[in-house]
Amino acid sequence: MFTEYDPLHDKMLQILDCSGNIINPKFMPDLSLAQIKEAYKWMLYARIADIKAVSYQRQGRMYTYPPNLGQEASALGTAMALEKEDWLVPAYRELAAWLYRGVSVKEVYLFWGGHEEGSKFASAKNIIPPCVPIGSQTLHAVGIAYALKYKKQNNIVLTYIGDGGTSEGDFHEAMNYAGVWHAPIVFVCQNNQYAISTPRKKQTAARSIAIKALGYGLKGIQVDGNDFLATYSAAHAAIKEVREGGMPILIECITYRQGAHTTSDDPTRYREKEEEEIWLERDPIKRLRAYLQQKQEWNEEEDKKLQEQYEKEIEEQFAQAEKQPYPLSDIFQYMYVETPENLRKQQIEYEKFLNWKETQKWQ
Amino acid sequence: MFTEYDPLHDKMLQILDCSGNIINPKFMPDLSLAQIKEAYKWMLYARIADIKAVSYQRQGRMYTYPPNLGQEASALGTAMALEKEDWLVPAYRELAAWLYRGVSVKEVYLFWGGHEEGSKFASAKNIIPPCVPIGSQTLHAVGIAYALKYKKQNNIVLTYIGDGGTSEGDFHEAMNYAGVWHAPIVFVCQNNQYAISTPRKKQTAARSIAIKALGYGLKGIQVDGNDFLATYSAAHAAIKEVREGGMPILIECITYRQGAHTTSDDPTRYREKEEEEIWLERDPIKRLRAYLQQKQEWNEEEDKKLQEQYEKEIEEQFAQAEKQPYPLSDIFQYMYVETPENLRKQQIEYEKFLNWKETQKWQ
Amino acid sequence: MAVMTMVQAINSALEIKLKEDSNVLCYGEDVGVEGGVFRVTENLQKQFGEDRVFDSPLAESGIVGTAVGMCIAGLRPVVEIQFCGFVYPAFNQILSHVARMHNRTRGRYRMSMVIRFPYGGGIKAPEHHSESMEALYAHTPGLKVVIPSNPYDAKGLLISAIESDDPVLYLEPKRIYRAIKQEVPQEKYSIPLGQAKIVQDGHHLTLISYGAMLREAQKAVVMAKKEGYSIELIDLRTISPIDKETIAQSIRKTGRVLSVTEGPKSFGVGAEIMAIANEEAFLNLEAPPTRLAGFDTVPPYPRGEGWYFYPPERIFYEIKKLMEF
Amino acid sequence: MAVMTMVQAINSALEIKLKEDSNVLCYGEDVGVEGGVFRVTENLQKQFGEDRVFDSPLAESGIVGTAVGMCIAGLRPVVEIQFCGFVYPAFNQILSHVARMHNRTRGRYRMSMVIRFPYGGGIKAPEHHSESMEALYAHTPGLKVVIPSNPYDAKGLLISAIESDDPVLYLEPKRIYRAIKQEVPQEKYSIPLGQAKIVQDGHHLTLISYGAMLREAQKAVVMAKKEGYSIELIDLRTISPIDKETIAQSIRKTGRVLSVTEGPKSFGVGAEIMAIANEEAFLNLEAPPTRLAGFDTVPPYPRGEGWYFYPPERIFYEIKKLMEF
Ligand SMILES: Cc1ncc(C[n+]2csc(CCOP(=O)(O)OP(=O)(O)O)c2C)c(N)n1
Ligand SMILES: Cc1ncc(C[n+]2csc(CCOP(=O)(O)OP(=O)(O)O)c2C)c(N)n1
Ligand SMILES: [Mg+2]
Ligand SMILES: [Mg+2]
Repeated sequence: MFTEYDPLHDKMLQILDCSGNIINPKFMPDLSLAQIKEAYKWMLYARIADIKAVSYQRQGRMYTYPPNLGQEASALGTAMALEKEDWLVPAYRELAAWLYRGVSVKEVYLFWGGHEEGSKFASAKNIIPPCVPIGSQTLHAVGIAYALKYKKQNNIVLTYIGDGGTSEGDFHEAMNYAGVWHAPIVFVCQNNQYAISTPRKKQTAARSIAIKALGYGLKGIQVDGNDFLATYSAAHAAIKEVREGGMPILIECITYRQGAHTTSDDPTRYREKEEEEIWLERDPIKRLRAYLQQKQEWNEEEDKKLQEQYEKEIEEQFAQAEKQPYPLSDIFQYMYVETPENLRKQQIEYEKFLNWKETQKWQ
Repeated sequence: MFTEYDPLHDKMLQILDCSGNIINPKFMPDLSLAQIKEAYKWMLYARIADIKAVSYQRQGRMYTYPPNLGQEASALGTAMALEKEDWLVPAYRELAAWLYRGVSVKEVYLFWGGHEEGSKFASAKNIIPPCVPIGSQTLHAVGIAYALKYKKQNNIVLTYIGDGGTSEGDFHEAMNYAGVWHAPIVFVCQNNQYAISTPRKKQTAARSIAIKALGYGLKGIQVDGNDFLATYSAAHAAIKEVREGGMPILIECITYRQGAHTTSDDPTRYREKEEEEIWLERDPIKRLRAYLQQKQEWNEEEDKKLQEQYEKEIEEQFAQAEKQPYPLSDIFQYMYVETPENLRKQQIEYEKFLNWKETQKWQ
Repeated sequence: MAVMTMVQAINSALEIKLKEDSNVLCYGEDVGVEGGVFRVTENLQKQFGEDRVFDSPLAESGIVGTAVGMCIAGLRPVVEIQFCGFVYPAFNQILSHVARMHNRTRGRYRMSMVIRFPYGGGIKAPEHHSESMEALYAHTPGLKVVIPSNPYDAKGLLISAIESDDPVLYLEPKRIYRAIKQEVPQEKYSIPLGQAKIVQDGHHLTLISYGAMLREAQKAVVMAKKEGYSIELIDLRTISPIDKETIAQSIRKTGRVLSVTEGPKSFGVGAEIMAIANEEAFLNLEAPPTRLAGFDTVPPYPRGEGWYFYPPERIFYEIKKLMEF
Repeated sequence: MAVMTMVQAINSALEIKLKEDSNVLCYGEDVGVEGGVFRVTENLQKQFGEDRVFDSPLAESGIVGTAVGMCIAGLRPVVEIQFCGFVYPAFNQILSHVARMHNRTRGRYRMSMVIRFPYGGGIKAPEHHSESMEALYAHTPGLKVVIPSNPYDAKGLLISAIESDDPVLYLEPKRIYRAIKQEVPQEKYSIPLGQAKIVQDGHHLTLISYGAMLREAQKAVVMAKKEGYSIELIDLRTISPIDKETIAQSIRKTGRVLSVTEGPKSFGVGAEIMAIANEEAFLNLEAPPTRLAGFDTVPPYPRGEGWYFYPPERIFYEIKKLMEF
């Protein structure tokens, strides 16, 4: 696969077309229909959680939120190819991947709902929190990969970055360290065409993101990020190769953020309606549903029922997230493993003030 | 040239062999014998200044100094291809280039002799000082290139970096900005095989430095950095192409630091004598001298005479550098264009102390 | 005159300087078509073209490092870093070059740039979007650090910053980007850097603040007045070089000083103000110079903000303690 | 016991921890075969192998960023940054992740790393090799900042730093890397972080210093003694969290405090010490708390060093002024 799709050939791996037909059976992944259906369900679950997040934000019940709409296959396909003990190192727009790895919707809502409890990701294993400073997470991923190799664990790390993120120095250093250390790691770039308002063309003059792998002695591949079968297939091959001792691999998923950058963003300022419509055609969920329907594995009614069930589940998770308390002590107690005296005193002083404030009459 | 020596072909441009024969006339630069002799003289001049710097340091009359020995062709050949109004942005090991561009040996000695007056580079035009934080100068170079383009000046920028420097995030950002901005710039990497003790192999898993250009939509080329004709030829072609509106180009000069990293370094700790000897064979000055001697353009006697002349000149420059005063006010007056009151007071306070100290009897 | 928010006032300063001086350029992430995520550069690209107002790739060291080069070549870049928490990738360029190039070259090259960024909390933004780390820059020799507290000053200070031949870090208190509207002249005017402003005279206590906290301090002044305390309120405006003279004179008069800042307490701006009080007005002190600052913690995620950004009552409480000392 | 320089003492601490705990790794530029440019990691690669002690590519953000990942995976990296002036490319990783990961994950991931680097001037090194910017790190919540002043402390503090589950920036005063030799036990011992040390009792004035300046302070103490002044000398050892209690107690006793530090004066460590004096011992003060620090300039190139790094006489001069206040 990595020879045929060498970035120098400027080819993109695609397996499923926009109507749900298999057009490239050679690279069809070894997944049962049941597994594909499972994948479809995860994507649907993530999408509903995503749409609900936006609507909660609109209601003023959550804070700034970055929609994932349209990127479900790119996130899920890559993450599904991992084994349980492998590690996942997120950027921040891979909701489907996190959920698949065991993060709860409650935690996701806590995170974007402004609570650190939501970046603990306590319910999932071998994952680290979303990373706000763009690109910096890729180095953490390489460090984890080094540790796995050092401890002779046969596991790998998968890390995500956006197209914009590839411009940061940290991405370069991470790719380079990964190469020199021959670290067991797969980089996934979700190239969703924009970094906020900045189009991919203004981000780099390279003909692709995938070709950047060559500068570090790594392999690269471009895949259709809206095609679950392609993202899974490429990730599966990459992970296998890396696990068996191959050099790190960079997967560029060509995808599109159908929504705004975040709930504070207005994409009409910087992109055309026509472009958005083209990408709606390529919607990953629609495509996989079409495939399943063709295979008689799925129908509208099941879909509707499942959606309703998911909505209910997610609403419950939101209710829990909304209830999460945030005591004053939360601010202090995790700054250090051993809280220094100075910090403890600052809390006490503040509590003293709060008590005093209680006793006052303010008009 | 850039097609034939596309980094994907893993070929290195070489014109002059180690015995002074032209082995690749196709890319022989359009230089008269007089010009080549001129180049030889500059290299010789730089070498003598370099050797003297080391010896002054050994005498305790200069501070830490990074020898250039063996890298003269790589520095000079690239710089000679510039036009007067073009800009040169140094790393710190391109002595021959600086001198050629008009920096005086006195300034060089002031710089490494621990005096800021030596990083003013006052006697040269369109050059900036050596840059100690590795890699960071490449961004300055791109900024200057943008400015030249913005002002519609038909000039270009040439900047240097070491093999080690290519690992820094700033190098990546500079290459990427250069590509996106389509800036008139040529990057020269002096790959001298080591970053202090760290060999090129541990610096990056890429098969060459030149291939890194591909990650940014740039062109790259590998040249024999100990072959003046090759470095000049490649730089000349690159500068011409860039000046005419081509994308930026990365030139990797394969060379070798014959001396220590700096006068504080001991290379026997990390490299083999045999390796050093191989590279002595490839010495750039020896090679160019052999070429000129074959052409009957140079002889031992002339060489000796010139060396003596240069030695004298350089000694005089050193004497001047050694005499340069460093008043207390030097520390304060350049921190800001307009020195703030606070800083002025700190100087006055210190002077007060010095006066007091004068009046005391210390045993 | 026109009524402007701080965003509009900053935009107006940029527009004036872009119009007046072709060496002025504005760039940074999303400053072009988008007009910046806070719309501070709105319409500027349309007006001045893509070569003068443009998006950079997503790389902050790149933004500042290229600006160093532009200054060397004689331009006056005004670059934007999208948020306070994203300056750090550019820290090496700022500290090693922006702050030092002029000294290193003995005056040959001037770092006539402005690095603008929204700072501070209180808008329920995600992690890394709410910090006030101005002390880091203030401690770095070679930089000037400016923080306006209202639209009028924002415009006048930014014009001075752009015209300064020294590099200026211009921190914009995003919490009051749109919270205050003020009469601001449409034409050009400037406010000198390095000069604090006495917002209100008083004789019992000197209250020193800047940026978004100034408004909170103002509220506390009102509370204090009701108790009969006459507070002298100083808006620092330039954090570095700090206006020792104005601070010292006021403390010599009042004998009491309280600073009100947002960033972490230890090794912060408040300590510097206490140091000045000791150095310049020790014999006049009637109570310990005091600092009110953020906790020595990271600003919490939005749900914890209510704890972190102290209310004017907290300032009043400290004033009272000092007055009763 | 053996007689050791600070370089040897640090090397000994590293060796002990590498031997004792297979989770400890050392890496950074040239720390492997070369043993570091100051030979601090000499022989460690030979002893512990290339997967535990190794060269990194030349990229500081990479060094620290990968260490973050290693901590997450349960290792305890001790990384070296080659010089104080080259930490800044890693500033984003340090401030945004090293200092915050534990808080962000509510304790799930511990940043049990040490970032070591030689700092300070006085060895006639080139630009960017001589700075003392510890205040930057001290102002960053979530970090611990440690600076030893002698071989014995260097070893004991480094062992504690490596064993600390919190991230520690361990700054090595390169000026005294080899200038002091001391009896140092070959076996393991540790000195708790966060505790200043009273080097010498006294009752007239509290003199506070650390790192290489401590030696200069000691000389000044001797000068002062000749004039009849009894100076209490405190070695801070941990800059952050700063040992308020020891400082405060001493000032309450002496009524006078002078800090002696190397980095830029404004917004520096000296100001914090003055702040503590005001907060904790105001009523005991008999003279203004005072700071002696570097100028608010870049450390000059070697030929200017003589002006920048003030001599013990300067300390004595300030002591005298305070005693005569
Ligand atoms: C270091 C840093 N700089 C700037 C930002 C502000 N910012 C947040 S998201 C974003 C764009 C990211 O684009 P991309 O990497 O393509 O990811 P996408 O949002 O498209 O998923 C920017 C500039 C940041 N978070 N971190
Ligand atoms: C940012 C930074 N990190 C580390 C150093 C210390 N240092 C000085 S030179 C050097 C090696 C540079 O190697 P290379 O780029 O190959 O250039 P060369 O010395 O071989 O010319 C290092 C690590 C530095 N100057 N700047
Ligand atoms: Mg994107
Ligand atoms: Mg090298």
